[in-house]
Amino acid sequence: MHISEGILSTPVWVAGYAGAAALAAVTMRNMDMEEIPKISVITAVFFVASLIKVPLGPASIHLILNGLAGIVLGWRAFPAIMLGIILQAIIFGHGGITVIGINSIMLGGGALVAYMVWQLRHRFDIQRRELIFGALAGAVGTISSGIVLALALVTTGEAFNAIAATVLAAHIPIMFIEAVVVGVSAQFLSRVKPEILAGNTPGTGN
Amino acid sequence: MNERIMIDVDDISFTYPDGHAVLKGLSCQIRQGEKVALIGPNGAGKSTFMSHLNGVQLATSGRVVIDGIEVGKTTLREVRRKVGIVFQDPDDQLFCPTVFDDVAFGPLNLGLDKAEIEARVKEALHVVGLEGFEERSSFHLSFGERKRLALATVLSYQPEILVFDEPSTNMDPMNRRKLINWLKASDKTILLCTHDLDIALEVCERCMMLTDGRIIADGPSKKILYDRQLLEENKLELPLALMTHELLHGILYTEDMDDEHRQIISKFLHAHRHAHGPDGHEHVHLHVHSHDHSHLHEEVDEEHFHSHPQHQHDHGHSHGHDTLPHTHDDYDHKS
Amino acid sequence: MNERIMIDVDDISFTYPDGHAVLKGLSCQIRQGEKVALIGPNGAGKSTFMSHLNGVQLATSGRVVIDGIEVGKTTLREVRRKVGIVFQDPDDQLFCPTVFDDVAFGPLNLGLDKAEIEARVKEALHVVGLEGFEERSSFHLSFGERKRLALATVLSYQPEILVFDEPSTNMDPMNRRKLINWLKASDKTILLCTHDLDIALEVCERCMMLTDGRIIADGPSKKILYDRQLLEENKLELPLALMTHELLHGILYTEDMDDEHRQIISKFLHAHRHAHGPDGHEHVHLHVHSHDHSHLHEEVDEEHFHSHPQHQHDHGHSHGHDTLPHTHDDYDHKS
Amino acid sequence: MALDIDRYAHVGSAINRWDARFKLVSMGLVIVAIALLKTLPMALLALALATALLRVSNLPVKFISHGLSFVLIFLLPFFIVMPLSYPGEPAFTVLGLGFAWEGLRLASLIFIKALAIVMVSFAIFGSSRFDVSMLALQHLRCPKVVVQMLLFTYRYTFTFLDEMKRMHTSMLARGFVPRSDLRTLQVFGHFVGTLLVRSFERTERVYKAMLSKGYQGTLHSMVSFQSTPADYLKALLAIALAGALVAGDFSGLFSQAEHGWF
Repeated sequence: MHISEGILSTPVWVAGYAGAAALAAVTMRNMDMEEIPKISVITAVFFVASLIKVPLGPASIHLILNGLAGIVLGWRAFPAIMLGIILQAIIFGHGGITVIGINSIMLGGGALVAYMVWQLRHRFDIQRRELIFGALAGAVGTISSGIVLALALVTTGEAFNAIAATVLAAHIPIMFIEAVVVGVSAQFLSRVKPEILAGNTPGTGN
Repeated sequence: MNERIMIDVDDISFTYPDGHAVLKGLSCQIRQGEKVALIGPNGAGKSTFMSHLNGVQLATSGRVVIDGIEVGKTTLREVRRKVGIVFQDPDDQLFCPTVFDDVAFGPLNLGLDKAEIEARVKEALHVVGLEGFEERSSFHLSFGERKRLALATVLSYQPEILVFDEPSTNMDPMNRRKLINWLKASDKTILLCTHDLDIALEVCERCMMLTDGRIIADGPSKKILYDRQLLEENKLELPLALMTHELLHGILYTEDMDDEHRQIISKFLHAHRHAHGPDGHEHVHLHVHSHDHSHLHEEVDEEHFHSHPQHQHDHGHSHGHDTLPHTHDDYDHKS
Repeated sequence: MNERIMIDVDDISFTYPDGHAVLKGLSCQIRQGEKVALIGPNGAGKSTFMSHLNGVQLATSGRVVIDGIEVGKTTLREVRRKVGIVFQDPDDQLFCPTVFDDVAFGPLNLGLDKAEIEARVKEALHVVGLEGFEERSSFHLSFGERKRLALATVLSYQPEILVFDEPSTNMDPMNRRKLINWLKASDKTILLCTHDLDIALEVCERCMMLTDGRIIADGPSKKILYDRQLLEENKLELPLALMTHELLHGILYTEDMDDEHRQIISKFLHAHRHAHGPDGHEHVHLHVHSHDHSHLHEEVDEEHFHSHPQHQHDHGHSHGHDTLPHTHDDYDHKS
Repeated sequence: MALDIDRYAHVGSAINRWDARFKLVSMGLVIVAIALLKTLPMALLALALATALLRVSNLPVKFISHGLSFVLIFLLPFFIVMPLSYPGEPAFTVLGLGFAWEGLRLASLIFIKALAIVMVSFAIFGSSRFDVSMLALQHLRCPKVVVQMLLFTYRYTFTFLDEMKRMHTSMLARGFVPRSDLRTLQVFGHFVGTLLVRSFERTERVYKAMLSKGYQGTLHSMVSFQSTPADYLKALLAIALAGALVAGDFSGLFSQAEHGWF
């Protein structure tokens, strides 16, 4: 899910760039040498995984997985997703050059929210904690992105209200799909390779 | 030899949309119970050919018939049920949380009932010697174990035809030996795509050479794999077993030795090849020791020291290209 | 033998923070120009040991000295300049946008000037036969090409010590042969970690066996690699070259043959091992043909048919474990 | 899926020979100019310019049209929703919904602008090797860390795409058919998890290999840029065109949307 080129008004996409730059600066703080290749390589996986198509009735949709990025990369999910969006704009012409900022906020912001939800799991001592909170993170990541997208459209002009509503509605089935996939992945990772998950101890970033 | 034709490939070609042709009129037939090695240099089209056998790729022209069923969009389910492919890298085939789930993946896709699935998983794990590993995660297994597990995930599917892509790659010698024993003992129809010509020589009676999208030679392994000229033209190397044998001949003629002795030794090395050559005795050594090696996890025993006798080859001390006894060539160079 | 000690490992141990011990008091010395094979079962600690040689991992106790420099946090730059590691999977080592950039990566990190870097890149690509590939992306190369490129990225760094992790894995026989020729001709200090015992036998005069975090055997390759008991205890298999030789002996005693002839043949096979055994002649065959094989891209020539003479082994037709001539055991079982 | 945007970067053209730094800056301004447009005639003019640019770049038509098809798919819904939901007085009604010409105009405007921008970005990035474009960005003060990460990510995308394809093939080979059901989602969940674990293990090996070759946190490159008068000239021309587009748009010659943009 992303906003295409040409839709948003100039103030909105410019503000998107400003906001994304600020978020990137904050989330990339204290990045050490070791993280550079590691984040890049994991970003490549998310980029590739987002090409997976899941059948949805007669059509099929691509996975978003920004919630999972939050779970795995913590705050670093934001720069990672921004990299993915830049690459997507350059390689496919998906999204577009002017909307890199707003698309990063939309998906990367969703990932940050998902990470915060994921971190809440430490307060609960329940069975299948990773599955449940992974699913919540997946759902929250998707729906937050949908809300940012709708807001960007609405602020662009009232002519886009109907589109915004449609887009938001379309995020609901996607939210369920993401919840299941991300929840299952989170549970799988916690079993097989727990060190890959961000913030395994409460309160730490990545 | 059983007359039921399990794999019937009739003049298939495959060209990518960008115009790159990989298969260029390839034909072959494999009968039930045959064990066939498919050799050829990198980039010859071996992987593409394999993907045609179960319809993961569909031929641009020509047809592939698996046990009487023509491979096509409507027959994919049936065909994939019959053909099991064990890929080179086990990690490409293991993506479930537990060993049990990985082995049950195929049977689940077949829609079998729970009891049947459990029975099949149990059996497949037994064959590869991984009983008791059900609840483990494949990520925590050693490479050799993962390689065996990958085989189990295909066996549980109970295909009649097994296709292997480089089964011995990265295996330590002990696991390689176990695999060879299992392959030799299996009664399935087996196609073995490999660079490991020694495994081809040991397991398969028949060998096909694929080069540049075509089968350019097809015949008894001990013919094809001893044909130095053919192998070298196709960037392959003589099997080690044979190289050693040749070497002895080379030495025979450089050592300081009287002629009578030389003759005796030469005769021995020579006789030895012909005793197991195309005169009827050829399968004796292949089968005599393979009675109960159906389990990969068996300890390696003395058996493997008997496995090479029919592979020896004699052409004197010359290292030229024209030393093969072409007089009884019963295979055809199609190139 | 040169007396300069390039690798001096003194009783190192390595334990992960979680308590898992991988190296448990490992010691060895390697002299300049030596070619040493490091063999051992999967999980024995080979990779961890390799990472200690250039300080990618630092020992929990004990010390590693590379050409007189003790490996430690302050000497990492110097040490890494001396030790080049060629890892198993080329995709782990090729991370730059173009072939040129990958090969220039090491020299660039050394802060060399532009002309020098270009010269080194050119030379390294020439050695592996990839001239003209400079502007290509590594991910568009074939596996064999990538494997050679990975070697070039280390060569351009001009380390004095080369460490290889499974260099022949996944290579087709032709590329494997080219690699062997190159390794044999190289005058660098080489440590070869491999499961491919035939390559170990052919390239390295000396062989160390690593098991469970310790070196349990260290000596001439033809001793270690012919020690069936040692190999089997460590889940390895006799090299194929040797197996074939043994087999001939087996046949010698099953064939219908008069005793005199048998004796002559047996003597030949036996003599043949001893002529190249530890009595002084041992290196003749290794070096005589390796004068100009410094380029991996050379066509394979007849030379490889001469490469096995010193590897033959004679211990009669018995398949037991006690047939090795332990009388001149000049290596030590440390286990 | 073809991921290498620079696979025709070797095709010689005036765009290809243009110093990537100048190309990025001046073409970036052209993109911004197009994004600012609010009138249909100027947007059409921009589209014509973009088409001309692609002709000059000599990139194969098939390569470009494949890339553009994505834009088309994403923007088609706008042609239906916008006219039917445009606020204000509809021109007529269809199936009980008001149809506004203004909405159709707005949808067309969006579509044309998007197409033009994507075409220009194809001309920029399709005509230089990817790493050269990225290093040009670095010369233009884009943070080094970001450029380095983009290069690594791009490179490993190909490795993982291959890995994913092989895994997918092995799933199909064992009879897996994706459906709209829970099991399919579970399988994909495990699939993605496996990809992540494998990549995580790979990151460790990659980092080790980098350290072994003396990596200290920066990626050095030997690519150097040299500008010629022609580079300046091309840049000036591009900036002039961008200025002309914006000026024409603001001149008030053409009508603007009432409710679309401020």
